[in-house]
Amino acid sequence: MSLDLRELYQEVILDHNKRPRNHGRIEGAARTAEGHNPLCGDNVRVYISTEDGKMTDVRFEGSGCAISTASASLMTEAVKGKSFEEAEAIFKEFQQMVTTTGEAVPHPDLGDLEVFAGVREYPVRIKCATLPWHTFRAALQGEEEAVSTE
Amino acid sequence: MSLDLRELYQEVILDHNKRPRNHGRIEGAARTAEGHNPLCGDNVRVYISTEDGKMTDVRFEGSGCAISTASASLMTEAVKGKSFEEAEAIFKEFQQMVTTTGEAVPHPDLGDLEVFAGVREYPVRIKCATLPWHTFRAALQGEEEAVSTE
Amino acid sequence: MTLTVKAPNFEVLRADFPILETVVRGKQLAYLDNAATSQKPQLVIDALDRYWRAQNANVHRGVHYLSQIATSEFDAARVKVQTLLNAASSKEVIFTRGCSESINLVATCLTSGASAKATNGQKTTPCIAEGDEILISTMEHHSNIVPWQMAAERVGATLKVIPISDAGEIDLEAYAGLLSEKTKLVGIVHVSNSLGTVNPIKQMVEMAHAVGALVLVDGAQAGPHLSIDVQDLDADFYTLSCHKIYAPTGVGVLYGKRALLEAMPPYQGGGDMIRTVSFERTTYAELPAKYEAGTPNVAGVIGLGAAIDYLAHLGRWYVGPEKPDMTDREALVVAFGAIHRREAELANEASRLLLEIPGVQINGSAPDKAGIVSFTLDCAHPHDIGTILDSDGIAIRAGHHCCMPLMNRLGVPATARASFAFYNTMNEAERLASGVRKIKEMFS
Amino acid sequence: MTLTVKAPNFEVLRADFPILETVVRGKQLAYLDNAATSQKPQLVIDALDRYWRAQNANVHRGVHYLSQIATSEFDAARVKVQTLLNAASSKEVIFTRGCSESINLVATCLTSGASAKATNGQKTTPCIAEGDEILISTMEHHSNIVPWQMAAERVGATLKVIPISDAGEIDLEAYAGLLSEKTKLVGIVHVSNSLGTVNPIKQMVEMAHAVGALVLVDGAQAGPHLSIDVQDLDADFYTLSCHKIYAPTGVGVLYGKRALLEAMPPYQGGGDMIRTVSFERTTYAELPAKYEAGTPNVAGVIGLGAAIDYLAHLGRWYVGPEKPDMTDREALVVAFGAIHRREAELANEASRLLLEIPGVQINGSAPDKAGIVSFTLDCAHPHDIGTILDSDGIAIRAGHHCCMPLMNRLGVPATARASFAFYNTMNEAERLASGVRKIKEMFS
Ligand SMILES: Cc1ncc(COP(=O)(O)O)c(C=O)c1O
Ligand SMILES: Cc1ncc(COP(=O)(O)O)c(C=O)c1O
Ligand code: FES
Ligand code: FES
Repeated sequence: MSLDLRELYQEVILDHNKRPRNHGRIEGAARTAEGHNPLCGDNVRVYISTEDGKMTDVRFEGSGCAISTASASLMTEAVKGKSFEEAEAIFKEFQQMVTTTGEAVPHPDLGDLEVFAGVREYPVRIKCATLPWHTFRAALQGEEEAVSTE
Repeated sequence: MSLDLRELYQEVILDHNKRPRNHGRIEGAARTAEGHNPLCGDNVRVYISTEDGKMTDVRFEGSGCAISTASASLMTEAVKGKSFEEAEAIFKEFQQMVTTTGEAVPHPDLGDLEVFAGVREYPVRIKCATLPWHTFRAALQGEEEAVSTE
Repeated sequence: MTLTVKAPNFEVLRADFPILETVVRGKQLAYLDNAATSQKPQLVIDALDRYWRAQNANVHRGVHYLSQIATSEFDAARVKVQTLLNAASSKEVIFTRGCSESINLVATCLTSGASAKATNGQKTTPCIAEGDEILISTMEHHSNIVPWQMAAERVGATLKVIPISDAGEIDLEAYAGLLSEKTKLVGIVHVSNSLGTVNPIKQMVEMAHAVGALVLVDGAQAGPHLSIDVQDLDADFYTLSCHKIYAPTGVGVLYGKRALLEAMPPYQGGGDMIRTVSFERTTYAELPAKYEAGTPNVAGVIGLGAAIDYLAHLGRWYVGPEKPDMTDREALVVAFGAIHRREAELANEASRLLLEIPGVQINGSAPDKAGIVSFTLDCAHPHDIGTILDSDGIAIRAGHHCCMPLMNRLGVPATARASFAFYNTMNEAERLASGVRKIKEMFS
Repeated sequence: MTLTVKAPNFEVLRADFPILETVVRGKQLAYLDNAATSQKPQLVIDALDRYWRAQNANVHRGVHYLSQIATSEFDAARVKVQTLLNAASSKEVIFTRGCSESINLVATCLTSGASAKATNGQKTTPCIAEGDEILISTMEHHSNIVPWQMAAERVGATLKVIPISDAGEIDLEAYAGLLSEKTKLVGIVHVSNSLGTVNPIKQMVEMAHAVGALVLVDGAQAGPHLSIDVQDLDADFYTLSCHKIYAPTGVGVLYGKRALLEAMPPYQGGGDMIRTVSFERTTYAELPAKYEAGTPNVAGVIGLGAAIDYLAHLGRWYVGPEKPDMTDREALVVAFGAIHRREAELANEASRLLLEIPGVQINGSAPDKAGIVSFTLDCAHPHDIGTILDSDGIAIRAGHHCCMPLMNRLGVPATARASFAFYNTMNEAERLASGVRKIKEMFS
């Protein structure tokens, strides 16, 4: 297998794909939204519980590839306990990391999320990584309709 | 001007184009039909008077190129006084002459109509030469609708 | 036609397809995405190049040299398609933008009752109206579903669906039960792009005709792999996707029985499809021009002609010098016989090797299949399979293959699909399987 | 942008067009049929060749290498068209089969009220209904007449016709008089393919908008010759025939304002234009996919991208090394400014020389004309002129040019038409005139 590919499918990703964290629904969640990737037809639903402006619980459900599943799993871990603004800042940096071409730069603030740095070499898979995030933001903004990554 | 072209636009053709014979309508003609060349939009109408199974008068009207005008003019001369069967035989030979590719063979039976032999080198112009003939035959067969060369 | 010769080695034909030399991330390309689009032989590439350098002009009504060459090449291509399909007349061959447009044309013209008046004084116009039924199958491509949904909605007709078995075959009993005098049209795919199933078209047409229904056969996936005889099938409409038949993109074919095409109202309006235009009254041209509004894809159609030439060459090469006076039709029949066998060999071997891997499931197990192997792996999503195989130079497709209702029926969101052409090799089938085996290990 | 350089010699550009070397019946080809279709520069031919040899795959949703290359080249071409037209978004650029299909798409979607329900929950759908009026002009091409006739008939709307002056210009007073609140759509050609007239689109759009009508501009003949700015024109729809813009056959463009394209119902159904399909309910994709059912003409669109690159190169070449950092849009504006001037020069000279021949009449004498010279000769039919010029290697078109109502207005059954591109020469204009002079002698 090529080196590139090892960059994409890092152990952390394979692990979160196999055993996704925070997988499942939150009954009566404060906020929820569904996201859809038109390129493949996959869906993800994100649930958020809040208390005092902090997200006390974030979970997801849906069908997707390893990249989107691991991204959802790692996202829920990253944003749990954070405020909306903090989550937004993480999203911004994450998105920048996976969409910026050119020389790779380190993103230490992203913690485990940095494993998705390799996605930028796979343009058609970028939406896999960002789908959970777009859905998460839609839930925060209380959008009713399913969002799509386009 | 190329030799080929002189073959197409023979003096006889240019002459019949400039001064078409039997041009005009026959009021109360026994038979008439209109023909249409979809490639250029030109039209011709043929009128036939008959007596005792012979065509006593054949005339034409319409707008067309030099080839179709001369063909109509020479056709009316060729079929006047003939029976339907005789006209049909002339048509058959004429059509064969203008559509057969390969080595040219003489068509002495066609008389003046032989000047159209050059048309076979110009596939898009063959319909110009045959339009009057198709219209003539439609008139003989009493077809109501305008015929087209297609 | 029976063959007396030993089958020649198909691998020598690879040299005719320059793109097969491509190296992807250091590995030789194994192009197993032929159901999406086929690669083009040098003969087609050369025909296109020659066209742009020495023949390009608008066709029809042009009196000048280039226009005459372009027109005669264009018209010749129509006759070649007639031969390919064994149509009764080249006037029954309509060039469209693609298979999808061909189907839309029929769906629209059969439901545009209002415009029917405008046709050249036709008395009876075939028409689907309120209360009528349209039958399609569960395994249709979106291109043979959505146009009928839109048409049904337009006129208030009902769309009904022929179920399929677990093996991916049409349930003929259910089909018989669904057919009734209300059925005005059956839309059925000849070869499924997701399952590879070859449907029993001739029988299905017969059954439909018995209740007076018309049949449109979506031949997008049959065109590249089977020898088609529309007269024998007695199909009313047959559609082709030419970029899948080794020809350029941007060309489709609609075959329709002459009487039907003559009776139907026109589709798009514009240049070339008219006889006379005035603001008071417009009359339409005869077939095939009636359905070809505007400048056609001249180069694409000429490229299609070259692709058919290539297939006829292939037939002659396959037979060898024994039958020097084969007709083009005979050569094409031989070619597709050989292609179908070769592709089945490749696909069967790929299936066999894949099934040795625990967790692999193959979708579609009809006995007569075209060279399509659709599969899933328990631990990896089809797109992950696609990406990882790509890094080994193996090109497959992952997704719903424009067959969402079928995916629903199969109970999967998507599949991975390897689709073979005659220029593929056993080695490529092996590379596919060993790639999938590695993924299995990686994801378990 | 003002040019400070002396105009470079356009004749050197001939070397970019290999077909111009053609020898016809012993004479060098003089290709004066550019309004029918343009010739292709080497850059475009090479892009196509490269595509078939190294990039060919189906676009969208493919995870493999070739599919990614094809998709990114395809998407890049859409952005190039956006630049060509100065559209606000590349989502407003829809690829079709040709200009005729683009117009049919709009005419159909604006009159398919019934299907409007099917769109993604849109509230207001622009729609032409019974009693409404559609305005077109006397100088329209059949492709901008027949679709509206069919649409008007479908819904019971009325088609009205804007008259033209003897010089071949829109009668703006009559236009003002025809516009009313009943007018829902104005269909107007930007540059007449028979007369060469450049219509005052911006003003006409303003007048139409004042009564709430939409405007579709048929840009088939403007695309190759003028720099177009759809935002400045404020056109609601703008259509291109790409084979006339030095690009391959089988590609057209429909530009539409985003809000309109989003509100209109879909046109053809099939693969790629959907979001989800089920037998109960289908939802449609976002722009531009919504209007691009089925596999697009991938190679053709990529060739179009190369043609636009060529035009931008031409602009840079014209300016010379002085402005190294011109944007593509700026380069295109320069290119078309230069092309328009060059073609007008050629056409003016041809007109001048032709008018010296007794019996020649030129149709269309608007002051601002594109490089089109439509003429008749008193003693010879246009097709005879065409055939005889062809024997001298001069390619022109003869006929009604898909403008029968205009021919009626001019009182001629047909005309001979010489149409110039920037790669034509003064010598070719002279050869045209001396050929016509010989015909005059021969036929008198
Ligand atoms: C003014 C005008 N409109 C429309 C068209 C139709 O374009 P196409 O044949 O490419 O569909 C043409 C070209 O033939 C044209 O000149
Ligand atoms: C079975 C089937 N039908 C229809 C189509 C549509 O063909 P096209 O995309 O060429 O219009 C395809 C190909 O994608 C297909 O596989
Ligand atoms: S492939 Fe569907 S989300 Fe990744
Ligand atoms: S060109 Fe019209 S009949 Fe000859």
